[in-house]
Amino acid sequence: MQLVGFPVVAGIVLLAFVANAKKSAHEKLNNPIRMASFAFSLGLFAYTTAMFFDAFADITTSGLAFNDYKFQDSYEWFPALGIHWTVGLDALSFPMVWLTTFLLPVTIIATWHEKNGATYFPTLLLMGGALIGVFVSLDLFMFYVFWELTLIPMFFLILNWGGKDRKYASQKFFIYTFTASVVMLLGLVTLYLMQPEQIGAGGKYGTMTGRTFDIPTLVEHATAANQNGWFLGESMQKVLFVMLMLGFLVKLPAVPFHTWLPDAHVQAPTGGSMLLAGVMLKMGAYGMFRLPLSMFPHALQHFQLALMIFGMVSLVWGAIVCLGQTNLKKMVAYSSVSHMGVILIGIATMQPMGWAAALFMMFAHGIISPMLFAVCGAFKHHYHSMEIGAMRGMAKHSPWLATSMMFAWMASLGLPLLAGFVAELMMFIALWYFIDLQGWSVLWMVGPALVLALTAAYYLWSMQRTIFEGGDETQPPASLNGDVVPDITNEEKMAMLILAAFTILFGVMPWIGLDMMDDYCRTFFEHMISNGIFKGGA
Amino acid sequence: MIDPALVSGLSALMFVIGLGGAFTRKNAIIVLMCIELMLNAANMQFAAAAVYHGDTTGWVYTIFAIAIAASEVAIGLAIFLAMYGQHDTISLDDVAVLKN
Amino acid sequence: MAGSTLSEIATPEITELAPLIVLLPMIAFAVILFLGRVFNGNPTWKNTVKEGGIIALGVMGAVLVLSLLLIADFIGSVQAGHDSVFHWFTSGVWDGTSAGVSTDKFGFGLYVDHITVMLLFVAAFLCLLINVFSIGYMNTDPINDNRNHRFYAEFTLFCSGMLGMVLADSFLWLFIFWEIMGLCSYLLIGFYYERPSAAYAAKKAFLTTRVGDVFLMIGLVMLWDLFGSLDYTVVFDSANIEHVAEHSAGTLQWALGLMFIGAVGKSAQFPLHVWLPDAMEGPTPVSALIHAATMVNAGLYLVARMFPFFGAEALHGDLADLAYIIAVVGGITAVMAAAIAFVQMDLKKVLAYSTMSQLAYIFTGLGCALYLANTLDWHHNEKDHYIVIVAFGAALFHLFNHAMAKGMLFMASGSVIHEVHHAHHHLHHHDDHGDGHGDDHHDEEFDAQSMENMGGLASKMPITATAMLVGSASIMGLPLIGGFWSKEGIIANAWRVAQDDPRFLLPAMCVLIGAGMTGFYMSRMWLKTFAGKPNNEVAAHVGPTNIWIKTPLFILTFVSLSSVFLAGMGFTHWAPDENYAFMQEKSLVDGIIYEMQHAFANSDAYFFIITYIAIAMGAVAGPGLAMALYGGKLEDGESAKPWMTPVISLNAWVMNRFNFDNSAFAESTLAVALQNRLYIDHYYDMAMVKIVAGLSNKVAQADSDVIDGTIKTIETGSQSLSTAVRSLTTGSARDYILMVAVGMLAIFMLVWGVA
Amino acid sequence: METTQAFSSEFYTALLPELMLFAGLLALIIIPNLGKGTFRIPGTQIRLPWFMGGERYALTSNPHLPAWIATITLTGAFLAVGDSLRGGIDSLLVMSSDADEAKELLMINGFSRVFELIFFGALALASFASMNRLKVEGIGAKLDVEKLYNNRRQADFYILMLTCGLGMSVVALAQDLFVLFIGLELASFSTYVLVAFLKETKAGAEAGMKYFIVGSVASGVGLYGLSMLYLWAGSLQFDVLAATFATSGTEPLPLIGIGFVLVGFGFKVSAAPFHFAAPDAYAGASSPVAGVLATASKAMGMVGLIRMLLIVAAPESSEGSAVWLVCLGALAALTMTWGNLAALGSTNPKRMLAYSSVAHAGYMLAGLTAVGAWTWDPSFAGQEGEAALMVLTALLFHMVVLVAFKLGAFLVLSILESDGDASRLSSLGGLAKREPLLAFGMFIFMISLAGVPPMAGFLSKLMVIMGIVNVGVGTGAESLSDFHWVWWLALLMVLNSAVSVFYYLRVAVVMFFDAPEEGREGPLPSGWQVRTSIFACVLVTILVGIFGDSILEMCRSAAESLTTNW
Repeated sequence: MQLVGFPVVAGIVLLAFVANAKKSAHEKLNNPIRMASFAFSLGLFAYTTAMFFDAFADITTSGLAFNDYKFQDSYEWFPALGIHWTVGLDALSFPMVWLTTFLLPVTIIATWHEKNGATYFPTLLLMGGALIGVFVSLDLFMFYVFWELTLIPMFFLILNWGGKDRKYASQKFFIYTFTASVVMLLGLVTLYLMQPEQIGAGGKYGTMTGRTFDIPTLVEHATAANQNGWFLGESMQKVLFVMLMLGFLVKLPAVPFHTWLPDAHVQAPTGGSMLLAGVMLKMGAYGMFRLPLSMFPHALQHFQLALMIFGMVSLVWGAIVCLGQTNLKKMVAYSSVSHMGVILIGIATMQPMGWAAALFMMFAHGIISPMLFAVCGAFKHHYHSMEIGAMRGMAKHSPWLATSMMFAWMASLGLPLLAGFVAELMMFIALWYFIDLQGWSVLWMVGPALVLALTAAYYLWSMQRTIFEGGDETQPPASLNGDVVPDITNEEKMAMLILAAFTILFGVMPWIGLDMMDDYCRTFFEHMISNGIFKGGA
Repeated sequence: MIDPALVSGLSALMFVIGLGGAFTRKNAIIVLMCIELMLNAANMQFAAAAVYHGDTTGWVYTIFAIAIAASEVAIGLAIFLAMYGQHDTISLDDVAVLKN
Repeated sequence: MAGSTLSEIATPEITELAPLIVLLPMIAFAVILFLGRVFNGNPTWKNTVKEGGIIALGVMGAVLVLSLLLIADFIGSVQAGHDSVFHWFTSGVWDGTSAGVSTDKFGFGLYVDHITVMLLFVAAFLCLLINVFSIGYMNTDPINDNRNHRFYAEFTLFCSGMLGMVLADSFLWLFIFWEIMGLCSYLLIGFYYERPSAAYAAKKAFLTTRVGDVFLMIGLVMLWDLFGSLDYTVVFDSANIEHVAEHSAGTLQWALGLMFIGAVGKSAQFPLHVWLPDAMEGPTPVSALIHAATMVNAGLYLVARMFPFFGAEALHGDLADLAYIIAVVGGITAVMAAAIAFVQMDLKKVLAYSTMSQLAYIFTGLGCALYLANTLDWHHNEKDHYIVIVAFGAALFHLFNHAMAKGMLFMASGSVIHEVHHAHHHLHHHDDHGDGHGDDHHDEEFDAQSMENMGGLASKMPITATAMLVGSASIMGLPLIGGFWSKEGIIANAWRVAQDDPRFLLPAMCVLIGAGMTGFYMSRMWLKTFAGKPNNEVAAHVGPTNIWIKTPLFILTFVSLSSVFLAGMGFTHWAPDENYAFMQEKSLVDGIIYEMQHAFANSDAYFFIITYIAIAMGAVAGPGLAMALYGGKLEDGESAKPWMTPVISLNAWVMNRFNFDNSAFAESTLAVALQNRLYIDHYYDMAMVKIVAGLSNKVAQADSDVIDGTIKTIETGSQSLSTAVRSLTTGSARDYILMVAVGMLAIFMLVWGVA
Repeated sequence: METTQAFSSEFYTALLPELMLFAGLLALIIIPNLGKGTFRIPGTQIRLPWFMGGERYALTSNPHLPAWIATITLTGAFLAVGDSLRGGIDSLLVMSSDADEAKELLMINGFSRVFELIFFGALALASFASMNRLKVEGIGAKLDVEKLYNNRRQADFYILMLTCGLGMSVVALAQDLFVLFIGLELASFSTYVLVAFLKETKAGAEAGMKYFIVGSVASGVGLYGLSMLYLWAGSLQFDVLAATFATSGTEPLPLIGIGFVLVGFGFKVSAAPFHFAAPDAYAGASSPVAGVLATASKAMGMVGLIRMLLIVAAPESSEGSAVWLVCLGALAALTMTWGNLAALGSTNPKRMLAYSSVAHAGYMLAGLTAVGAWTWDPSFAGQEGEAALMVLTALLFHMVVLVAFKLGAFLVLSILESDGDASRLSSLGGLAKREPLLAFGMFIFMISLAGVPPMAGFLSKLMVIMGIVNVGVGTGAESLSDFHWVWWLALLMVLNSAVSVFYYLRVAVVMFFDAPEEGREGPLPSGWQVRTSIFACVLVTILVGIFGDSILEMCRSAAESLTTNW
C-alpha cells in the first residue's frame, strides 16, 4: 500500500489550493476548497479506517508486536547518508494515524465557517499531512523532517486565524518547541554517528557515512547491544536519552517546559487548538515510545524516578493551575498539561499496563481534547469572550453547547464509560502495582488521587458558572452587546456529536484500540525480558 | 648586502606603524596612507625574502603587490571622493550613518 | 433447620435477557433525549407521551418484569450466578521477574447473589413507582414544560446505572456504574440549573462524592494489586483470599477501608455528608429515588459486598478494626443527622437528614455484622453462624425497609409540596398561573417546602397523609411496622457486639439514642404537616392530589405495612448461607411467630431489655415529646380518615396535657449550631476558598511569573544582550580596524598558546 | 591527475568558463562603445568610420544591453561549469611550463568547479535581478547628459560583476598562494566599488568607504602574512608550503604568517571580530550586491581558509590535531554567537541578514574546525580521512545551497528597495497581502536560513552538524568526556540555530501579520527578471532540501578531489 502518498498528496493538494487562492475571487473559492478539503480528509479517514478493519488484502492490524511493522514501504532518499523514505505502521503509530485522519474532517466540520477558508482548510490538511508523516516515518531523518514540518502550518494557523496576541503566541510556540527539537536533533545525529560504521554494507546503510537512519534497524541493533551492557555505553546512553527526552518533554509538554502551550492554545483558532491538543502534543509521547524507550531501556530504568517526578509534577501542577484560571481555554490547555502527566507516569511505571495506559491516554485525550477545544471555540465564537462566568445559564440559551460542554468536561474528568477513564484506571492500577512491587512510598499515590478530585473541582466550577445559573434573568455577556444569544451552528453540533460518539465508543469498547496497544506493550516487555535487558527487581 | 633579518625587522616596524595609524587616525586619506604603509611593509619583506632565498618569484610578487597597492589607492580615493560628496567630511568618525 | 445442602440448590443460569435490565434504560436515555429534542413542544409528545414519561414507564415496567424473572430464578439459591457478558480490554503487568508479563482481562459480566437480588428488587421496583409518581408530579408543573424529556432521560440513565451497579460482576464495574449514578445525581440536582443554589448543590454533591470516589478508586486499585483482578468470582474465592491473607492482610484492610470512604461519600455519612441536604434542590422524584431510596444505598451495597472478606476464615480477626470504623461512622452520623433534623423547617430537608441517619443505622448494622463475621468462628460454630447471619440480614433488611419507606415519604412530601404550591398559586397568582414564572417551589415570598406553610393537611390529603404516617412509623420503628424489625435487629446486634468489644459501646449507644431522636423528628414532621390547624391561608386551601401521585403512595403504604410478612419470610436472615436461605427454613406463619418471639420475648434478658428500651425511646418517648410540642386538633369541621383520627386525638390530648415552652432550647447555641448544620459546611467552604482556591491562585501566579517568567527573562535578556553586542558596531571605521587588530592579536595568542 | 601547461589546448578547454567571462568582459567594454565614431586620418579630412565612440547605434546605446551581456555570460559560464561537473571531472593541473622545476599555477578539479558554480550562479542571479534594481532612465542615443551618464554606469556595474567573477574563479583555481591573493584582490576591488555603487546616497558612499577601508586593512594584513610565509618557505606554492609546514610547522614564523593570512580571509568570510564592516556594507549596498557579498564572496573567503588551513597547515602534519584548532574553534564559537545575538535585535532586514550571514560563517568555521580535528582519533587515520571528507562535503554543500536562500532573501529585499525602502523591518509589513507569492518565497528563505526541514538550509545545517559530531564522536566513545571538544561546537550550533529562529520568524510575522507601511499598500514594482530569480531560488531551496542527493554527491566528489592526497 502506498501509505507514503498520504502526506504528500495532502501537501500537493494544499499547494494547488494556495495557487488557486491567489485569485482575487477569494470569497468564491472558500466553499469549493472547503468541500474539496473535506472530501479529501474524509477519504483519508475512510482509508485508515479501512486499514483498521484489515480491508487490505493480506495485511492485518491485529497482533502487532514490538518492532513489527505493517504497510512497510521504503525508498531511497539520500542514499549517501543512509536516509530512506521508510514508512510503516505498528500499534504505536496506527492509532495516532487513525486519530489524525479522524480529527481532520471533524476539525473541518467544527470550523466550517472559519474566515479565509480558501487558505485555512488547505493549511489544516497540510498540518494533518505533516502529522501523519511524523507517525508513519520509520526513518529518523524523515521523522525529524516531519516533526519540524508540523510547526509551519501550525504557526500559520495561529498567526493568521488566532486571537489578539497571536503574534507573540505563534512565535513563542515555534521557537520554544524548535529549540527543544534542535537539541533533540543533535541527540539524533550523535546517535546516528555512534552506531557502528558499516561502509559499503549497502541496504539501509549510507554509502558515505556507513550509518543508517532506519529506525527498525537501529532498534534491532540497540536490542542486541543492550543485551550485553548498554547500547552505546552507559554514560552515552544516558546523555542521549536526556537529549531526546528534552525534545519530547517540551512537545508533550511536561512542567516546567509547558508555558508555550497555554499561550499557543489561547491564541490559536479552534481548528488549530483541536489539532494541537488532539495530535500534536501526542507527538511528544509518541516520540518517546518510538525512540528513547525502544532504544535506551537501560537509561529508561535509570531515569525512571526522574520521569515519575516529571509526570507527577505535570499532573499536579497542571491541575492546580487549572483551578486558578478564569479563562476557559487556558483552563482547558492546562488540563492538557495535567493529562500529559498521566502519560509520563504511565511510562515511568515501567509496566505493560502503564504503557498501555499511556498509549490509550494519548488516543483518548486525542478525541476528548479536540472536543474540549471545539467547545471553547464555539463559546468564543458565539459569546466573543473566553472568561468563565461571562456567560451563564447556557443550558437555557444554548442547550447544544451546554450539553457538548458538559459531555466534554465529564469525559475529560474521567467519567467511566468515556474514553479517558480507561486510561486513568490503567494508570492507577499500574502505578499502584509498581509502587507496591518496588516498595516505593505510598505517598506517590497522593498526587494522582489529589488530581482526580481537583480535576473534578475545576471542571465543575467552570460548569457551574457557565452552564448553570442565570437562566430567566439572562446574563448574556457584555461582549454580545445585547444581541440574541445564539446556540452553536449545525456544523458545530455535528462535530460535537461525532466527537462525543467516538468518546463513548472508545469508552465502552476500549479494546478496539487498546488490544493493539496492549499487544505492543506486552511484546515490548517480553522482548526486553527475554533478551535479559529488563532483569528481575529492576 | 643588508641582512634580510634587518629588512624584515624594518618591515615589521612599518607594518605595526601602518596598522596602528589605521585605527588611530581619523582622516581617511591618512588611513589610506597607513594602509599603503602596511602593503609596503609586505613588499619590503617580499623583496628581502627574495634576496634571502635567491628566488626571483619574490620580485614578481613585489611588483604585483605594488600594482595592487596602486589600484587600491585609486579605488580608495574615488570612494573617498564620493563619500565627501555625500557627507562633506573625510573624517572617519563623522561618517557613521550606518551603525548597530 | 432444614437439611438442604448446597447440592440440592442448583446454581441458576442467568437468563440471557438479564443484560437488558441495564441496557434498556440506557437505550431509553438516548431515545428520550433524542425524541425530546425533536418533538419538544409537540402536543402529542407533551400530553400523550408525557414528554418521555410514558417511554420511561414502559422501560421501567419491562425492567421490573425482567428483574422479577431473574429474582425468581435466584430465590432460594445461595450460590451466586455469574455470566460474562463482554470483554472490555486486556492488559498485563510485569512482576519484575523473568517470568514475563501477566495477562489480565477486564470484562463485564453479571453476578447475582442474595445481595444483588435484594437491591435489584428495590431498585427496579422503586424506579417504576417513582417513574409513575414523576409523571404526576413533573408533568403537571408548568415550570417544567418542555424540559421534562431531560428529566426522564437522566432518570432512565440513572436507573441504568443503579441496576448496572447492582448486577455488575466486579468491583470495577460497580465503580463505573457508581460514577454514572453520580453523574445523574449531579445532573438531576442541577435540574433547575437557573437557580444558583441548585447549581451550587449539584457541584457540591458531585465534588463531595468525588472525594470519596478517589479513595474508592485507590482502594480498588489496591485490591487489584492484591488479587490481580476485581471480579467477584476471583476476589471472593477463598483460596485467593487465603493467599492474600498470608502476607498482606493489613493491606487488604487498608484497601477495604479506602473503599469504605467511597461508600461514606456516596451514602452521605459523616464527614462527607454535606451534599445530601443540599441535593434536595433537585425535583422531588429525584430526591425520592436517588437521594433516598437507591443511589445512597450504593455505599451500603458496597460495604455489604465486602462481606466475603470479613467472613473469610483466613482473615479471622484481621478486619475487626475496619468493622469498628464502619460502625462508628454510622453511629456518629445517626445521632448527628437526627439532631440536625430536629430543627429543620423544610419538609424535604427533614427527610434528607432522616435518610442520612437511617443510612447510618444500616452502616452501624453492617459494621457490627462484619465485626461478628470477622471475629466469630461462624464457619464451624452453629450458634455463631446464626448470629452472623441475623446481624447481616438485619442490616440488609433495614436497607430494604428504609428504601421503601423513604421513597414513599419523599413522594408523599412531594405531593404535599406540590399541592401547597398549587394552592399558593391559586390564591395569589390567579392571573399568571401557569406561565412558568419564577422558580420551582421557591418563590421569593413563599416557600412551599416549609412546614411553616402547612399544618392540618390530614383531612385534605388523606392518601398522602396516610402514606406519610406509615412511612414515618416505619422509619421510627413503631412495633410491627416496616423498619421496626430491622431496626431492632440493628440495635440488638450493636449491643451484642458491645458485649464482646467494649469499643462498640459508642455506636451501640448512638443507635439507641438515635432511635428516640428518630421518633421525635419524624413525629414532629408529620404532626407539623398534617395535624393541628393550617398555619396560614395557603395550607387551608390545599386540595387532593392526582392519580399518578396517589398510586405509588398507595402501593408503598402496603409494602411498608407488610414488612412483618417479609420478616417472617426470612428477610432478617438475608445472608449467603444454605442453612438460612430465603424461605428455606420455615413456613410463613412459623416465621412470623419466630420473629415475634425474638422481638418481644427474647429469652436472653440482656436483649429483652435492650429491645424494650429501644421501643420505649423510638415509639414512646420520641413521638410523645413531639406530640407535646407540635400538631394538635384539626380545624373544626375537618376530619381525617378513621385510621388517622386516633393519632390526631392522641396528639391533641398529649399536647394539652404535656405542652411546654421549648423556646429556651430553640434559641440555645446548640440549636443555632444545628440550624447551621454544626458549621461543617461552613468550614468545608472555608477550606475550599482559603486553601484550595488560595493555593491554586498562588500556583497559577507562580506558573506565569516564575516558569513563564524565566522564559520571558530569557527573551528580554537576549534582546538586551543583542543591543549590547550591536552597540560595539559603533559606525566608525576606525573602531572596525581596531577590532581587526584585536582579533589578530587574539589569533596570535591562541595559535601561540597551542603551538 | 593530468597536468598541462598554460595556454595549451587542454588549458583552454578546462578554463572555458573563465574564458567566457573574459570574452564577456571584453564585449561589455567594447559593445556599448560601438558607435558612429570616425577616425580622421591625420593630415587629411578623410574620416574613416572605426565604429568606436561617437554617436552610438540604437542597439549598442541600449542601456539594458550590458545587463544582458553580463547575465548571459555568467549564465553561460555557470552552465559550462555545470556541464563539466556533470560528466565527472578529472583533475587538471596547470603548470607554468613542462620543465621539472615548473610551478603549479592552477588546478581545475571538482573542488574548484563547485566553487565556480557557486560564484557564477550567485553572480548570474544577482546580475539578472539587478536589471530591475538599477533603473534605466532612458533608452536611445540622444539623451541628456544625466541620463547618458546613468546608462554608462549600467555598463560599469556589470563589468564589475564580471571582474568579480573572474577574480573569484582565480581564487578557486589558484595553486599558488599569491595567485590566490591576486584573484582575491581583483574580486575585492570589484566588490568595493559595487558596494559603493549607490554613491549618490549617504549610506551607499559610507558603506563603500567602510568596506574598502576595513577590507584594505585586512588584505594588507593578509599580504604581510603572505610575505612572512614566503620568507619562511621561499615559495608560495601550496605544495611547497605544505611540505615545509609538515617539517617545520611549529616555528613561530609560519604560525604568525598563517595567523595574518587568517585575518585576511576572516574578513572575507566575515568572521567575528573582522565582520564589523559587513553589516554596514550590506546595508548600504544594493541588495543584489549584498547578496553576492553574503554568498559568493563568503565562499571565496572559505576557499582561502580551506587552502590555507587544510592544505598548507594540514591537520595531519601536526601531532593529534591542527595547531590552529583552538583558535579556529574559538573564532567559530564567537562568530556564530555574535552574529545571532546581533541579528536578534536588528530591525533593519538587511543588517539582520548580514548578521545572520556572520552566524552562518560561524557554522562554517565550526565545520572547518572539525576538519582540523579529525586526526585526533587514531582510528580515523585508517579511514582515509572519511570523517574530514564528510565535514568538507557538508561545508561545500552548505555554501552551494546558501546561494539559493541567502541571495533569494536579498533579492526579495531588492524588490522592496525598488519600492522605496527596505531598511526597516516594517518595510516588509503586509507583504503577504501585497504579494503573497513573494511573501511565501521570503518565508521559505527564512525558515531555510533557520534550518527548518525540509528546506535546503536544514539539510546543509544537518550535514555540518553531522560532520562535526562525526569527528567529535570518534570511534568507540563511551561517554561525553570521550568526545572531542568540537562536539560542543555542534551543541552551540544547534542552540544558536534555535536563537536564530527568533529573528527569522519575526520577518515572517511582519510579512504575514503586520499591516503595510503607510502608502505602501499596493503591489510591488514589477520586474520579471528579479521575480524569476527569486522563483529559481525558492525552487532550489525546496527541491534541494527534498531531492538534494545529487548535489550532495557532487559536493562529495568535490571534497574528495581536494583531499586525494589524504
